[in-house]
Amino acid sequence: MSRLFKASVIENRQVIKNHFLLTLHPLDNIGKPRPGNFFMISVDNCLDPLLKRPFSIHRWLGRDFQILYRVAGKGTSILSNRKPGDTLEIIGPLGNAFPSLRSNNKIIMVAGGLGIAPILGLAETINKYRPLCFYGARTHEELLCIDELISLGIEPVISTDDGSLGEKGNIVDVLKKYLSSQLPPPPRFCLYACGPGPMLIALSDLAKTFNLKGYIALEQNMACGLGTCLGCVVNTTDGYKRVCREGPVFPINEVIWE
Amino acid sequence: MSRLFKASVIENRQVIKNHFLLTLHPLDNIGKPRPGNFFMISVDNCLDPLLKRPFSIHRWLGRDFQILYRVAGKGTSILSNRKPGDTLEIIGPLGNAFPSLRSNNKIIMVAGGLGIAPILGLAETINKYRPLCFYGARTHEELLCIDELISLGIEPVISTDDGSLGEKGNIVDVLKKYLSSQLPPPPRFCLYACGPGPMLIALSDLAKTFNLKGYIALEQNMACGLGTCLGCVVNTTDGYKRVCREGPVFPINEVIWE
Amino acid sequence: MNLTTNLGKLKLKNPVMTASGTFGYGKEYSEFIDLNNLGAIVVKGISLKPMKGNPDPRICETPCGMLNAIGLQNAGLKEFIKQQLPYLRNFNTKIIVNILGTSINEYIELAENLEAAGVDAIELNVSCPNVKKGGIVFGTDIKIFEELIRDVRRRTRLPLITKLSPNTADIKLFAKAAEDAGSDIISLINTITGMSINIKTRRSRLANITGGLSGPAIRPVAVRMVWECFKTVKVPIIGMGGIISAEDAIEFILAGASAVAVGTANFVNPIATLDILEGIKSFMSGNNIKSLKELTGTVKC
Amino acid sequence: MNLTTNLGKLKLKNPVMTASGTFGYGKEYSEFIDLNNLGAIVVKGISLKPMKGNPDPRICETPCGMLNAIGLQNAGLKEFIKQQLPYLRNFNTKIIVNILGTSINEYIELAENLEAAGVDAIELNVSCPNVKKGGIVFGTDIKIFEELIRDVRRRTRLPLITKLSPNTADIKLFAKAAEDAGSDIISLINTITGMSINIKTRRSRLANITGGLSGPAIRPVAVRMVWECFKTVKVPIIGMGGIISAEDAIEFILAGASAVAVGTANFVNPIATLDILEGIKSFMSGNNIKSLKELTGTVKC
Ligand SMILES: Cc1cc2nc3c(=O)[nH]c(=O)nc-3n(C[C@H](O)[C@H](O)[C@H](O)COP(=O)(O)OP(=O)(O)OC[C@H]3O[C@@H](n4cnc5c(N)ncnc54)[C@H](O)[C@@H]3O)c2cc1C
Ligand SMILES: Cc1cc2nc3c(=O)[nH]c(=O)nc-3n(C[C@H](O)[C@H](O)[C@H](O)COP(=O)(O)OP(=O)(O)OC[C@H]3O[C@@H](n4cnc5c(N)ncnc54)[C@H](O)[C@@H]3O)c2cc1C
Ligand SMILES: Cc1cc2nc3c(=O)[nH]c(=O)nc-3n(C[C@H](O)[C@H](O)[C@H](O)COP(=O)(O)O)c2cc1C
Ligand SMILES: Cc1cc2nc3c(=O)[nH]c(=O)nc-3n(C[C@H](O)[C@H](O)[C@H](O)COP(=O)(O)O)c2cc1C
Ligand code: FES
Ligand code: FES
Repeated sequence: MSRLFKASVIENRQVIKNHFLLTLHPLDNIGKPRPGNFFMISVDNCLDPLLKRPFSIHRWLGRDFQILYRVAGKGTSILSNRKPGDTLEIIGPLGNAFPSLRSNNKIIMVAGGLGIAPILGLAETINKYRPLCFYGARTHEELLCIDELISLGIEPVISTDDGSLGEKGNIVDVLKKYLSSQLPPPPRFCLYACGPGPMLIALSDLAKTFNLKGYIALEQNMACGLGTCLGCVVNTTDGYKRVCREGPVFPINEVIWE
Repeated sequence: MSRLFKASVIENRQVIKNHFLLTLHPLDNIGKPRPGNFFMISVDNCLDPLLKRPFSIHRWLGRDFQILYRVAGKGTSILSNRKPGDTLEIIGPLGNAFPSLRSNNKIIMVAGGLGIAPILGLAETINKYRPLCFYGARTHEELLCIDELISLGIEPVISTDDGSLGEKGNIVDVLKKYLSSQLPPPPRFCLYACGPGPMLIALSDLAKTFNLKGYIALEQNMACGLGTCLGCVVNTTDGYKRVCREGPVFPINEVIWE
Repeated sequence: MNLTTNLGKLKLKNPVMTASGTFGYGKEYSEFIDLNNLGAIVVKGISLKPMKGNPDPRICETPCGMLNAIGLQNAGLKEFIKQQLPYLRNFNTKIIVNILGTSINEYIELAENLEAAGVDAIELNVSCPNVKKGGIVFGTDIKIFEELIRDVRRRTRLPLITKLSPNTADIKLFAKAAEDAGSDIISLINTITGMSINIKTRRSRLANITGGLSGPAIRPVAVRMVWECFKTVKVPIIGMGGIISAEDAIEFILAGASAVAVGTANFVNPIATLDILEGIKSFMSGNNIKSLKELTGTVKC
Repeated sequence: MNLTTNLGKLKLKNPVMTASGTFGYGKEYSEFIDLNNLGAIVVKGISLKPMKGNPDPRICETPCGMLNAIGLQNAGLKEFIKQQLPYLRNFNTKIIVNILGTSINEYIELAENLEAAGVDAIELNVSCPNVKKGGIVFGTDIKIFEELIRDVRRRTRLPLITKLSPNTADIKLFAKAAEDAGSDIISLINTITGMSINIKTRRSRLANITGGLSGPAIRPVAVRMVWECFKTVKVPIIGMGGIISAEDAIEFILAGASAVAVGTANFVNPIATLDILEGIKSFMSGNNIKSLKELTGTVKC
């Protein structure tokens, strides 16, 4: 079992515009990834792009696993052209994971946009605890995995920026309304979140306001993914921490937003 | 009609180890290439490899055309992975061509190794003049296009370095023997040759010895293929000349070998 | 949208020009693009006498870049004025001539003759690393560098561009010296000296042993230098070094360039210049930018 | 085949080492490779006091390369000796410590303490371009540079490596100065200062604005500088800058390196060092080379 392995592409399916679901078959034995973990993937063998790219584990299928990704630039664009049978070099699983549930906690999962990628995998492991799920996207087409959530017994509360499905507006505001309706909110509520920076910042404020605990999965440019380059840090109350090593999941109140 | 065009890969077939026959379908109208002309081909869209790579026209199929190439390094290795349906950006046809036959000439085609690539295309246009063909390779497996030559009515004289087919030894020595047997060689003999450097040098000496005219297709590292970078020069009796512009075909007695 | 680009008294219809030595004298590219659409054509370096250049091989590819040691091959001033300039004059674009000499007097003679011949501007190549007798000494010794610019300045009214070498510890010093000596414009960067060895033959891949590195590989170095110079001098800057796309060009503009020159990209894609111009236009309209002046040097720091 | 590599009094079992800052303190890579097989491990730069480093983002990718502005984050000398060194001592490989200070005395104190702690050699980082208070002044002012080396030399018997910056007009001068001042070995190149701008946000991609360029993009520059230094000094050279494969490593050796360091490649491929070592071995056996000494600096010119 090695964290440096090759995997062959089983499927690389466009789910909506610019978004792809990649199913990989590791050619070696790999460790079972936990929700929040990520993989560093070589999208090509040439020197440009040079570095591997980080992607969260989306779903673990026993031996195969899935990545849900968006075409953001050069690397992901090349990745989207990979075909079944192609072989990719990968490092992982890497990083920490969403912490296991304490018995008395009620988890509120919050996903913004593609933040659903790790959140679905999380949902699969904790659905027995009947977590709540708040999930926002720009428009109803970009709401992915709704069926999967429902089949896990999780009925997500939904919002879209354009109001095309669920409430109109951003998901943190919807969550805020919910929490306000619960006043005083049970202190056993705990947020597990992933999404774009502005969402996470708003969520931090919310957590502060309602005095909630929570964990958020962060992103940062990465070179090694192993903790050696010190390139992927974020500022925390405890100094700079490496997203690839101490993260990507951080206690929400520890992250210092500039 | 433009010399900058895209073409889709029809077939990219390995003919022997490391050697591929690429059939391309231009997506725009292109000029009909003449034997000796070459194309600058982008093997990929990324920045590494950066420059297009030069390849001789092998066969012109009316609208589609073929390139016969060897995996020599990074670029050709990537090219060998291109699949039917892939689109390549190409410039060409470029460069000069083997000159048209003067009526009283008897052409001796000489090919060394992959030098057969342009020579076969040449054979297709001049076979009616019943040229002679001397063709050498390292071993019998690397003798390509023999059937094609024969079907053009040209029975090549063959040599291999290892003696596995035809005479053992290099093709220039074989040609020398032939010319010696013709002494004095008819001055209307004219060499049309392509092959590795050492072969062309030996052939130059031979041409001098027997006072033969001849034309050789040269290779040189290229950046633009258009005559602007001045990167592809070879030294001639008339100063530095651009292989991409004044060449790739040069009178054999004009080239100065260092 | 106003694409007009004023580099002091040199007025371009748009900010996209060609980099010297990568566009020949324009003719070869007229097959692919309408030269009228270029902001300016900067031609291959011209010397007083013809130069035959370096032996071959002269170029090789490196990761995301290439090395060249052309050795300033050119047909010389007279031939340029007789053969190339008349053709270039058919187009409604500025013609800038890159010049190089082995003495200050040669530069002056070149400038005077080119002014008489009616070119639009002169670019002093003081930074070519390939020819021992070429401009390199002017590019690395700051005193001679200043003297050269000052002397040429006195003898021509043409807009004077000084092209800076990146092979220096502090390019700001040269930018400042060029400005002080009367250069109207600075352009940067020229190539970075490099070397590549074929391990099979155990020889350099270039007959000249070393050559100049160009292409996307050097872009971060070039952008940094443009930004440093922008903070140092007031004269307008022509930015270049690894520009392949409109995004790259805009990077240089944000770093402080008023115009950009496209070099190695012309080899990769003969319509690169106009692709880049189109991309700049759509960036401007997409971001509601009326004039590139709004962008030059506005990287937030 | 003899892979032993003598860098003066520093004897390595083979010529492949890690480049400072790209291999942490070894631990993370022990999962992927047997550290016993490395010629040497050069650890991330150590300062007297802990340094917290630069704000994020600290890295970004560029064509065939990357920029970094880590800002020399490290836990400081004491922590290194207590926490990292004991682990590294479990392996049969040389431990070289890259050090940086804001004054000559700091460098001396670092060297003395590390000698007492039993490391195998010291690499003077005088060339990090990222921290204003860091070593940069030592790397660009040749007088202070010489003084630093001379003073550290007097206070330690450890093999002394001086790491040279490429951000200079003439690296030969620094190579010579390092040799004259008593450096046993020189290593080169450190990163080239660069910058990259995100045109959407109009900010530098690095919080520090500029950063150091590394990776294959800079290899031609590094090879050229190794070759220049090889012709200038007699002390052995550790070559680095963009080495990804054994072919690249051999290029540096032909240019004049006695050993090579692998940097950015470790990020791309965590087993890069040993892949390169294997590749060097098969090159040697394929070409009937008994010892790398036969190759160092033998590029035909
Ligand atoms: C721990 C972790 C998990 C991630 N999981 C996923 C996932 O499950 N699905 C997914 O689609 N994406 C995920 N990302 C983001 C993904 O890594 C980037 O989108 C990708 O690296 C962009 O590469 P590119 O070459 O296409 O873009 P580039 O051309 O490199 O850049 C395009 C844009 O993406 C930004 N970008 C580049 N690298 C990163 C990065 N590491 N993080 C954030 N933004 C970046 C750049 O700043 C730029 O704006 C994750 C990132 C991290 C750190
Ligand atoms: C006019 C012309 C016509 C050609 N026709 C053909 C053809 O029909 N079939 C074919 O297989 N090859 C042909 N070549 C050679 C072909 O261009 C090179 O093999 C190819 O560019 C190598 O690219 P690479 O990236 O695979 O190798 P690289 O990694 O760039 O180099 C690998 C090796 O090939 C050598 N090489 C690189 N470029 C050239 C070049 N332009 N010419 C010669 N050697 C080079 C390098 O020096 C090196 O030793 C032709 C070259 C020219 C100039
Ligand atoms: C083949 C070639 C020839 C060049 N010739 C010249 C020249 O004659 N004069 C000059 O000032 N710069 C010359 N340059 C440098 C370019 O003008 C430009 O400064 C450099 O290549 C960086 O830009 P790029 O990365 O876009 O190519 C040449 C560059 C190349 C690649
Ligand atoms: C992320 C990173 C951190 C680095 N940290 C240091 C350092 O602390 N000290 C040092 O001397 N060099 C440091 N370097 C420079 C490398 O040791 C090396 O000189 C340079 O990266 C060129 O080699 P490469 O292209 O193989 O990476 C660092 C490089 C990188 C990429
Ligand atoms: S990516 Fe290198 S330390 Fe995190
Ligand atoms: S390849 Fe540029 S001039 Fe021939």
